[in-house]
Amino acid sequence: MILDQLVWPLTWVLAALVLGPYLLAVLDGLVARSLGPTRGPGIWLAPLSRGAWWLIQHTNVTEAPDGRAWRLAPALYLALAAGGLALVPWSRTWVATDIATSLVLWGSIEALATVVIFLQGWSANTHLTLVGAYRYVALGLSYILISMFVLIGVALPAESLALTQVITSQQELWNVLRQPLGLPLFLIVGLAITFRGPFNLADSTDLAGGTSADVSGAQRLVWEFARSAMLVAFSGIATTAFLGGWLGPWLPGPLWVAFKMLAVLALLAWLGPAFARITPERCVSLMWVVLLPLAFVDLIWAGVEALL
Amino acid sequence: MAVSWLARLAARAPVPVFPALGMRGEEALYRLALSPDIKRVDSPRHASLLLVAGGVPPSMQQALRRVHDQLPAPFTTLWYRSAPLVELPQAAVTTVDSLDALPGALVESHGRLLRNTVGRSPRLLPDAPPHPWQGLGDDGHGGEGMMGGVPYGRPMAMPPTADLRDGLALDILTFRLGPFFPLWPPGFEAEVTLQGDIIQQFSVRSSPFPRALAPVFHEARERPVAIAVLERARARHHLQALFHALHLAGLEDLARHALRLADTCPSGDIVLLAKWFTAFERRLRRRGFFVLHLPKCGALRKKQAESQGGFAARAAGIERDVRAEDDGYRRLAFSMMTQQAGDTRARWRQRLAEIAQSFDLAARAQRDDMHTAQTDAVETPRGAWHDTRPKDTSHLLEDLLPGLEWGEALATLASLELAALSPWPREEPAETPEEGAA
Amino acid sequence: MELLVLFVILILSLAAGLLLQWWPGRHHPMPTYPQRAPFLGGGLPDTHAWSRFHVRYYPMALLLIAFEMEMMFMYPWAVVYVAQGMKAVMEMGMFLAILSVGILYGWREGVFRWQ
Amino acid sequence: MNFPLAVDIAFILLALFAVYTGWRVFRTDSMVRASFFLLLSFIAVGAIMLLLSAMYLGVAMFFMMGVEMMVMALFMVMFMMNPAGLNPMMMVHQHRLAIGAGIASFVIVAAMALLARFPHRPLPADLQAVPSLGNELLGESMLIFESVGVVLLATMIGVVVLSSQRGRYGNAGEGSMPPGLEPGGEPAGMPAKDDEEGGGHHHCH
Repeated sequence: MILDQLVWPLTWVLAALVLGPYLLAVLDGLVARSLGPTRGPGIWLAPLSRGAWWLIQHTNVTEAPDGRAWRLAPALYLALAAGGLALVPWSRTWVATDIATSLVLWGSIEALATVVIFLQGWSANTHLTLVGAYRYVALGLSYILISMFVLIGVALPAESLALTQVITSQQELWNVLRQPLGLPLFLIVGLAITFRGPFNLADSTDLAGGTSADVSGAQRLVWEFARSAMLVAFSGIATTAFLGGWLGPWLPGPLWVAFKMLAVLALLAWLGPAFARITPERCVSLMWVVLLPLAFVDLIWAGVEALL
Repeated sequence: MAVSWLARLAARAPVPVFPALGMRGEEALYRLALSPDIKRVDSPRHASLLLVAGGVPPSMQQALRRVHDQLPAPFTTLWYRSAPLVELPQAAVTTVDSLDALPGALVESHGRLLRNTVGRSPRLLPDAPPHPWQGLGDDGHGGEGMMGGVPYGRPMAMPPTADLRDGLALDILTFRLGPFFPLWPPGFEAEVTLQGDIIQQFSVRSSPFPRALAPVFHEARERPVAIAVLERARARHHLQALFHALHLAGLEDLARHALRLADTCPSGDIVLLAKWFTAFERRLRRRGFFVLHLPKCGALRKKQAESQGGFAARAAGIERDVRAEDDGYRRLAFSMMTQQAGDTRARWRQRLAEIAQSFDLAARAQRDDMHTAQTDAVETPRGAWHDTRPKDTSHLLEDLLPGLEWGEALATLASLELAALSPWPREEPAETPEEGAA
Repeated sequence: MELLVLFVILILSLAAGLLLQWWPGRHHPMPTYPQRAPFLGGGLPDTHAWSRFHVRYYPMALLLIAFEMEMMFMYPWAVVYVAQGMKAVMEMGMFLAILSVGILYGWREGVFRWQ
Repeated sequence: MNFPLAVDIAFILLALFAVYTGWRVFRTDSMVRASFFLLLSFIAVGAIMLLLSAMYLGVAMFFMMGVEMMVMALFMVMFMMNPAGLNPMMMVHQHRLAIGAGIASFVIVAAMALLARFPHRPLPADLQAVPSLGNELLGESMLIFESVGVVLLATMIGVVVLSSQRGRYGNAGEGSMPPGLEPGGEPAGMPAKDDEEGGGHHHCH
């Protein structure tokens, strides 16, 4: 029983935690290649060689950092990503953490991610990282509401807050079609929680790397790894909430989940670098004034659809 | 054994290079940006190579030492057309004088650095905190009371008298940024006071290095030159500036694209270039460079715009362009374009429109082999060059940037060209020497 | 059991994250003070970066707290929505309308701009 | 939950962790650390709630406290002296009173927990906590629920009125200039006007 309920779920969640970010890095490499020439050691080896270099480089220390919080922040971000991955159902029975409120638990992971990203920038006690940290909080506090609305939208037809129920409610029609606004809005949340592309307010170029500006070596490795892992966890939740999770013909459920997650990751890897970084002020306005009302509309749509 | 295996793997990654640009170091930067083996980074913490490109004046050598010491071990240095700091050991120094050899030299240094331990750059500055603090104060922290003293070697931030925006007097952060801050013009150093992420005060401590133009602009002051060559050089200049703005906006692939266009400018087929540029501009718009990234602030006042001249003045609605008075251009039916707003976004709209106009003029001038008529003045990308070259105008920032958010301020800075013009032309690569030597 | 699995996963990944940071650098010497100074492109700061940081979006943060408090009611509501039918629609419609007024008001007063 | 012993151990550990982090809130010098220690304490309490099968309340605790402690940290840093604790300082005032009040309230609450007779009503095995909470919101507690909506609206408006410097007509300070020290002179107590208008940089928003 221990094997069944503890060791086996642990194995596959941790495997996804390791493999997922690697595949995302490969996808990022493919996108970069499609946008311009890249050389180096080839698509499959490039993430590993980058990681190896980070392991060799010494970790930086600043003058008077909050040392423990600074080292904890990347590890906590990784732990949050792992927690998110544990919620993803791979099939009706393959669920590491199948609790009645897993949908809300994912929401709280999003909220705590903001805290952790802030902590990373704050703890270094340097100027550029500090600005990056505060800037990210503006984004983190804005996208959380959109995420809540969109996820409540998928809970309506499921009549439950458990992600497994959300999937079974999509037997007839996936939520991506049933609630057409939901997935696009949720993808924006995904870019925001991992501060990629247009929402890269934390580690942006105008701050010479933002919260990472004074971070080097192994700490940077864990940070970037956690950032990718968080996107993998996000893609798992997006798959569950909108793409019908394990549902699909011919293939076994877990394979479907993996394919759909890869598709979401590929879409996000392509969307990320496609847009210019938004200014923080415009970002907050966009989130509250444009996207939040759209999330309202999505919820109303979902409500009407669920009653019909 | 395990370590060497790791090192061999790491040596295959793109080389992370932090460029510290001295005088006339930009060309090295542009070359790096286009090289697929190199990864240019904005923070020395992310680099294993310090590339010093161009001459560093003695007054900035201390700052260079500070940047040098901020690279985490292991790292080494490479000097492109620059004299290495004397205290560096020979093993940690590679000098390169040829642009074409630069990427290869960087890759080689990186590989050597990871393979063996010799050649690692040592620390140059003494290992001492900025102020003595240990053992001072009540708790040995270097502090006195809540806010006093120099805990951990630095004083604490203190509130100013008043806030510019909403009257809340919270702490300000004052620091000097530059001259090797990669998102600023090379050589530019300023004292910045931030409150939150809003700039409260901005004072220039050292102006950016003078910017060298293509030789054709200097020739145009002496004798009539082919309009096609002049306009190609102008477009190239603006495209290289666009590279910086796009890097700032996080659009790396478009930034490289702008550089590639710039490299094709001197000799490429002009009709094709114009077509590529139109497509490029459309992509810029579609990918949110204007709508998402460029702020609608940083507007120059009338007087400032006049003193700045060039595209910045035209973006502010001032119709002034030496080309309009030139008979050569008149025969090409040159028409001046202006924008009204005069802010950062308008400036980029203006510059992009001027690039397109340059391609158009160059295409027609090339067909009819037109030359400029007047030699007493030339419109450079930086502004009109009558009797004197356009001067450094970085002091404008002291008025322009306070009140702006950090990212908006940097975007505004990138939309302006403030450096003086260098009295010497840029050394051109081998493709176009015949116009220069004729 | 589910919670135990979640707990073990959290602990393991946290430990892995910490170990991966500590292990490669366990023999590295402490960096020198010049290296530890904040990166400012060769410039130096006057003070520590830690300060009473003027958060320019503070009204938005306060607005969010009020809003989020309301949102927490919506999760249980969502579960019984289909079962309760029109009653749930009406109630939540009212609730959301009240909230939208708050946001509209905040927007009109420029809360989402940098102060 | 079929490991009563394991649940008991987890409960004790989490309770100790909650108390320890709660104590650290007052022992640390950094406002950010204090906020996030409090967050950890709340997370431990939320985890205890999960152990007690209050699935929604526990998770909601993580969620709410995550956001709220973040905002609290922002404001603590904004308004406290020495926010990062670079100089050592004392986070508590009125020690004796605080210690007395702390001990007294702990004793009272502990006594209540130990001595009060809680009603013994075993829950039906098939009770689903979240739907019953939802039904409650749409049933008897509907009036409370709706009035909470109005109260929160009042909160939101109050927040905006009190904290937003800029109104819909521009800066709140505008139009309310104090009179000048001499007739026609500079308004008293106001900063020089040119940093308000210089360069037109305020027109961008």
